[in-house]
Amino acid sequence: MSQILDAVRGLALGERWNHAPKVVRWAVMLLVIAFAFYLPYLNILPFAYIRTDLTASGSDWASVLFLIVVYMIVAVGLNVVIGLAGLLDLGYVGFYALGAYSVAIFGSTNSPVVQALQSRFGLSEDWAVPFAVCIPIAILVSLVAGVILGAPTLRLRGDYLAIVTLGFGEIIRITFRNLDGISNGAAGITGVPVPPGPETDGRAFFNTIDAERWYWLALAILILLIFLARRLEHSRVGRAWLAIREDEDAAAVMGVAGFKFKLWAFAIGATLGGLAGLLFGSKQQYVEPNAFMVNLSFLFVAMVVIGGSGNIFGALLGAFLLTYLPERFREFVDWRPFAFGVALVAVMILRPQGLVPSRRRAREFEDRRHEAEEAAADV
Amino acid sequence: MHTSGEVGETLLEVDHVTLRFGGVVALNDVNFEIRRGEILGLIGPNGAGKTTCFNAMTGVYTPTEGKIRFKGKEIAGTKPHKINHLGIARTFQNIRLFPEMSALENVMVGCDARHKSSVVGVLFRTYRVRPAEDELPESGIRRSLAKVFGVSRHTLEERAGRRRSMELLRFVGIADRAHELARNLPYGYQRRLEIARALATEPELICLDEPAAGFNPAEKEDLMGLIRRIRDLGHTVLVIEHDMKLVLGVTDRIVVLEFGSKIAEGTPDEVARNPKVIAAYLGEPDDAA
Amino acid sequence: MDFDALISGLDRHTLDGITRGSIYALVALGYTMVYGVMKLINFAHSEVFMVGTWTVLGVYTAIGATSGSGLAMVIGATLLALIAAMLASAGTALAVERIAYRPLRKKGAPALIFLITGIGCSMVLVEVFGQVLRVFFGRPFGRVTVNIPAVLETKTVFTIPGVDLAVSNTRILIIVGAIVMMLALDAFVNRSRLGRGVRAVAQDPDTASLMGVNQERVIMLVFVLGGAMAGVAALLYTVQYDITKFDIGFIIGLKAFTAAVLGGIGNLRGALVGGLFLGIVEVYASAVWDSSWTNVYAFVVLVVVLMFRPTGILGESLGKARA
Amino acid sequence: ACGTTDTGGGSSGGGDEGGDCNFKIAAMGALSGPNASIVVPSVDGAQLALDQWDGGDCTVEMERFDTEGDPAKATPVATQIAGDESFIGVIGGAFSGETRATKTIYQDGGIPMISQSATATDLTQEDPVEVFHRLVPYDDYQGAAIAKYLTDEVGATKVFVIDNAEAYGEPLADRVEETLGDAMIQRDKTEVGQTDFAPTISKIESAQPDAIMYGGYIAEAAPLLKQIRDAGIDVPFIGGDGLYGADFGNAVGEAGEGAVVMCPCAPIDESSTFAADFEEAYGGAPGAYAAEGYDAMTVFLKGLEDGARDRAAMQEFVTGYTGDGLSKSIAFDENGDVPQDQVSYWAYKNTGGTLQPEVEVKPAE
Amino acid sequence: MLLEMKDAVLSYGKIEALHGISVQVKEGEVVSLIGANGAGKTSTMRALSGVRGLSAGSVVFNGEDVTKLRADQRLRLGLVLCPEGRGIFPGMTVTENLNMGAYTRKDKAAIDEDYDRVFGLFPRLLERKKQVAGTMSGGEQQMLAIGRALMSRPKLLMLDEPSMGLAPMLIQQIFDIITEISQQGTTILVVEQNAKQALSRSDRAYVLETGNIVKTGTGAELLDDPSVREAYLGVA
Ligand SMILES: Nc1ncnc2c1ncn2[C@@H]1O[C@H](COP(=O)(O)OP(=O)(O)OP(=O)(O)O)[C@@H](O)[C@H]1O
Ligand SMILES: Nc1ncnc2c1ncn2[C@@H]1O[C@H](COP(=O)(O)OP(=O)(O)OP(=O)(O)O)[C@@H](O)[C@H]1O
Ligand SMILES: CC(C)C[C@H](N)C(=O)O
Ligand SMILES: [Mg+2]
Ligand SMILES: [Mg+2]
Repeated sequence: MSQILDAVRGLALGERWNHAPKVVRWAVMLLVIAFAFYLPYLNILPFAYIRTDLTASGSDWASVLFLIVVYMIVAVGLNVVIGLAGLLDLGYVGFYALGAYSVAIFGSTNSPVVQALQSRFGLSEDWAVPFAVCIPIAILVSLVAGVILGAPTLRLRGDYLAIVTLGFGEIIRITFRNLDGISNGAAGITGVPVPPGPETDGRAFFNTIDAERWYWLALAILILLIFLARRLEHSRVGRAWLAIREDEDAAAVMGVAGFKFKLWAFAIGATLGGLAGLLFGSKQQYVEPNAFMVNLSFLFVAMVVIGGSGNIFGALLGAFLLTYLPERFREFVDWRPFAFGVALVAVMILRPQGLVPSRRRAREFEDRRHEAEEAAADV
Repeated sequence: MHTSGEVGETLLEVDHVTLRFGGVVALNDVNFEIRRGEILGLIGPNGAGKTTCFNAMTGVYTPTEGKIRFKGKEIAGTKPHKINHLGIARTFQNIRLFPEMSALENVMVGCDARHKSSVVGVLFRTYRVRPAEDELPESGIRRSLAKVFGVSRHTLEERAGRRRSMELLRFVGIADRAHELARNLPYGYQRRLEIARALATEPELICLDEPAAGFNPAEKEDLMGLIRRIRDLGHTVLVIEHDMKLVLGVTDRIVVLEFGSKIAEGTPDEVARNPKVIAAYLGEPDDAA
Repeated sequence: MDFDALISGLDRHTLDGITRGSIYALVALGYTMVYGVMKLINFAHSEVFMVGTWTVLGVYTAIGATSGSGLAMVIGATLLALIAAMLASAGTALAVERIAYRPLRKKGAPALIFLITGIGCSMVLVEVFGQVLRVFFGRPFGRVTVNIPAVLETKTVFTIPGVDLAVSNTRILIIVGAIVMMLALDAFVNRSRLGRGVRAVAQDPDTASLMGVNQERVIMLVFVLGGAMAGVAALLYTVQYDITKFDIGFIIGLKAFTAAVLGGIGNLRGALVGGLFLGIVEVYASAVWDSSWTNVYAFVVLVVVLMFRPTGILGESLGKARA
Repeated sequence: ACGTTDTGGGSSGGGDEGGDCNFKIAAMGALSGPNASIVVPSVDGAQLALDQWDGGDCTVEMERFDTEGDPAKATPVATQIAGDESFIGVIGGAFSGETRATKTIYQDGGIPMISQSATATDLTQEDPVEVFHRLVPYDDYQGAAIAKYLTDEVGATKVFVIDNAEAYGEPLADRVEETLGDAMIQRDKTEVGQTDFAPTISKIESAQPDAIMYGGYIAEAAPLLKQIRDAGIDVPFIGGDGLYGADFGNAVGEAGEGAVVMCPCAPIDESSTFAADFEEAYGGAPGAYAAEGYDAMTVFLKGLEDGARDRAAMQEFVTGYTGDGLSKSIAFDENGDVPQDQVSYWAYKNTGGTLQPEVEVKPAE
Repeated sequence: MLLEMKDAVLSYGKIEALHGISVQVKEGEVVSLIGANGAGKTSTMRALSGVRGLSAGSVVFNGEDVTKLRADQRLRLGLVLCPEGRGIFPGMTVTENLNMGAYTRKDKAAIDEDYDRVFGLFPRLLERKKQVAGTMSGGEQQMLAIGRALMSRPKLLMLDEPSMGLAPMLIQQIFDIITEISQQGTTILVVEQNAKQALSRSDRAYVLETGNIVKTGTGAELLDDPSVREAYLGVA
């Protein structure tokens, strides 16, 4: 693994990329994006072997691609929180759940809240909050949750945040599970609305069968988000996060409003998490509390870290691998979690900087590694 | 410098400040002022309360009693970053840079303190400004676009910050290692980088906590020059230092603390001759090497 | 909501809470020690505990101890199980350190990476008992709850007069055992020379080595001690609940870590206070409402406490933040 | 050197009109993960039915799809199955949650499903889809049966009802509560993964019930029951089909002696060779819902025999099917449920670590 | 020869800080190391104490090759460093910090004697016995660090800028202490910016420039050396 990656690095792709003319960069980028949109139809051997539906008992390729992109959105959001601002958030699944549940609770005719509204205001049985309105609701709910969680806890020192956020994730899940009158409890909510679109042969445009349409939708959103996230990273805001990560007190004395920027990181992360949850719940057309267990938070963190925290493309790669591989190797059924654990340990030990670390992190790491190695040279 | 007042007027006033940590009285009814445009020295034996005084002035600690006024405005209890925005910057006795950022980035963080781009502004580049002629892009199309739609404030600030940061690095004399990580710089460079970073926030008052610690006499000589140039730029300077040659050589006035109390104040000459100061701090005169 | 039930059974609930909290506290020690020294949340610690419970089962099976064995057998089997569990847990902790953390330390990896290898190790250990061993040895391994013989049968030893509260032998063992172990550990860390070394490494590893402290040894010691405490917890746990399961560590680990933070992470006495406090709060709240909100009670209490005391009830101690 | 692969997705598959008979049947459920042991036997049962079938000119394969019981993982699987025309039927989902999440996908794909074990009431009673059928009664009935057992067989008048707050246990306990009416004295909730039930135990102690009912799974039932017995509470303990399986006896040990598990599954008919065949094929006694799995497969196979050659035909066949199965005589009502009178509820008593049929219970109504 | 470092090369990542330097200290000597910022003085001390490994070269202490030994192992041999920037344990009290200095020692009575000696040298520490070290002023911490190093009863005491951050009177005192412990039989290697003081009290000295030793001689020789005077004594 590491040899291959080193070999790839030997090609100095990053260097070449940076020195390539702008036209070339744009062209390559457009090609990559075009290829990403083409992926669901990828059917040329040997590349087709990456498809997940090729083996018996495999799962639908486009659906898997969709899930990958949803998790990529999660990774982009969590990367802002962990990678850039350096806040360890172990409860990210909470925002994801809030996004999914918001659209379910307000948009599904089966939701207790919608039903209560129907009877309260004498609305028809088919009435529910339109999907287009659910989007801002979901975004607002997760953003507000981010602020509510962040405001009291961001003043805590680093690792305390980890456990408090972890608790937040659990509280969200348990609350949705137990509050039957709002979230329909453990049974969950069916009939989550989908984005409107022209009907084709009796089916909604975004239906359960044509998963590639969902994938394209999510992919388009992802690309937009990456663009925005990169703007943040290379700005005053990104620098402030970095400074806070390094030495919060010194940053404050240099005029960086630590709390404000941390809260922003949290709110932005929460919003992206909610957005991803919204897409997930809508495609699934069903949400239930068990889909939002703590383990998912760990998985999210692993995505960001394995890819190389601080680097959007690392986070994307991490999200891809950790979602894709278990799906691709379904035939190993019960051995997958074991293999997953072994892989986490092995990859991190071989490449502690992550698979594609940000240039900054790679540099930091190189220095520290030399130091550590020299310090240990005598043992 | 956002506002500049009259040279010689009172800039900062430490008004009968007392600060206790449990039983330790770190500052005991300390009272002095800093005048605009001067270089004020703060000296005293170890543990006299000099750094604590800085901490109280920059919002790290809140005085137990007494007031601190900056440009006539009470600042005790204000958050550190707000105090920085008001115009006070500092360096640390134990260097505290952002070790994993390059020297240039460290200074840019300082510059950002005066920038206004908001998170939303950065994301959507909503705030447009009409750039000056020399800030327009070179190439044709972009130039005309910029003329019509303006340029986002973020872009302009980013460019200006970078330019100014490089200037500051040059000013303190470490521009040659601008792109190196702060943690890898030699001690002397780190000290100077801290000064550059503090200057970047455009402070009216800059406080230096033992800037010459670990410098040899030749380097101290350089530093004296730097401190004078900082003042000449229009900043007011407060400096804590144990090196008497430097203190006596560069300051206009000196305040002396001992056991948390002010024991003397005056011009370098006066202070150096003050028997109390000699007894408490300087020891026999020829020691100030 | 049933506050009457809480009030009327307060004595009983308190005893229940202390019992639950004692286990949390013992496991919390492992988190707190490792955190104190390495600033690292050892995610695999919950599985260190889990391995201990399986070891108890193994010992009982090997020597054929069952419920209803004679007194000599009960004492012998329990002691043997205790020692074996301490060794196994300590060994597991040490193995985790060697495999997942030491290589990273040598490479100077950032803290987050340790978190991920810890999670990875935890998954591997869970799967070893849930899958790997099952494939090779069949039952009792696998993803099912396993019965552990109640070698030490629960019997009421005395009844507290007045409140009429029956106290059983197992509870006495748990509470006394936990407190004794904690005190011993606390004395060791605060009084002994090696303990001082532990605290020195916690605060400044480089300088500690300049004082003659062998950093690697200290780190190993910390894992071994934390592991052994988890082993003790494992025995006490099986004595009380008579079961184990491949993923039994997860919830206890989560709570123990919460307890460690609640008490003040890095602080040994904090682990005791945090554990007992958490156990009691959970039981009280479950008595008033019900257990389906247990985690919510735990985390709400955590947040509330941290709002007023940002470094936990007793504050940090092993590796106090630089002033 | 570039070929293309045929990954299904539309036109392919063996469903040519009246022509060759090449089909696949999907079985979807938690084949890995902690709950696999209550799903795998039923899928094995289905496989056994297929193995024993003489298909004539038909070749049928069963493909197993692992969902880990997780709705999120089940959707890509369902989309895959629905999109691949060579699948003509689905056995599953095994759990209610994944079934809820996927049944609209199958509905859109027009592919009939027969679930061997998903018992949630809403699957057929609240928003039924045409393609869904199941061989088990829904929880309302099971709850009623448990309540009836408690009142009629145990003679309990003060029942303490506990559930695990999850999608399976909670509604079941709700229904028990409803049917018991005044015969229930107190209700409590626990949580999945919990092992210390002290608060619940003290509630039981002060309530002094004459029977305890638990809606949930084995993992929590075992420690709960042990702690109940440790506390010296000797009243009868009864659970639903979530406890049905050999693992219950193993996990609870001696404390489980005499505990009762209710299941909408009749003991395997002594006269059939199923138990022996199953044992021979899979090296163990038929576990949870093995007979139902067998029956589900049998229905599909009968459909092929009958000449159903595409999903629509198969759907039509299944909906109209009547016939005797291993577990019960099978027919589906308009919602896809087996008629109530066909279902038999049995109380199994845990004796010496195994579940022995005790008595059949007919719920009221 | 008590300590001998030969052709030592030390690097931080790609930066080579020492390009093969050799330093010798004889039993009973006071040797000082002077040089500009970033010359490699601290790096030399780190290499000698074992906090950092060498990429080439060797260190021999008291006849034993210690190149491959860790810092804690070297300390047990009597090679003790009082690090630059003090490195006190911020969460421990003054007493506990001093205790750490005696970490490897078992001679209880002698340890108590050394307490008294340290408190005698720095009465401020006695006053603040119970204060948590992290809250002390910079100079107080420096006193503590030196006191703690003395608690190890070193054969060779290495001091990295002991006068940094100290008030003039204390600087004087520190140098007096150095002279005193040297007379009591401890060998001393000291890095100092305060070159005049250091040189006048040293038997021998080395001048470091960008990772190389450019000059060596007795303290008095170097004090008179015009280039040294200009560069390090600030006397033109
Ligand atoms: N947080 C604190 N808690 C307790 N005592 C403190 C704290 N901070 C400072 N002190 C004490 O207050 C006194 C003044 O400390 P301060 O750091 O201001 O001294 P200083 O004048 O800067 O000395 P130096 O020249 O040695 O740096 C010292 O005795 C110190 O121990
Ligand atoms: N941790 C480190 N990582 C990378 N480079 C370092 C590190 N420490 C020191 N250096 C580099 O090694 C060189 C020598 O540094 P060293 O600290 O030994 O100098 P010094 O003589 O002690 O200086 P000073 O008088 O400032 O203490 C410098 O160029 C410095 O940048
Ligand atoms: C296998 C069974 C326990 C499944 C359960 N009846 C459910 O509906 O989820
Ligand atoms: Mg100071
Ligand atoms: Mg140095």
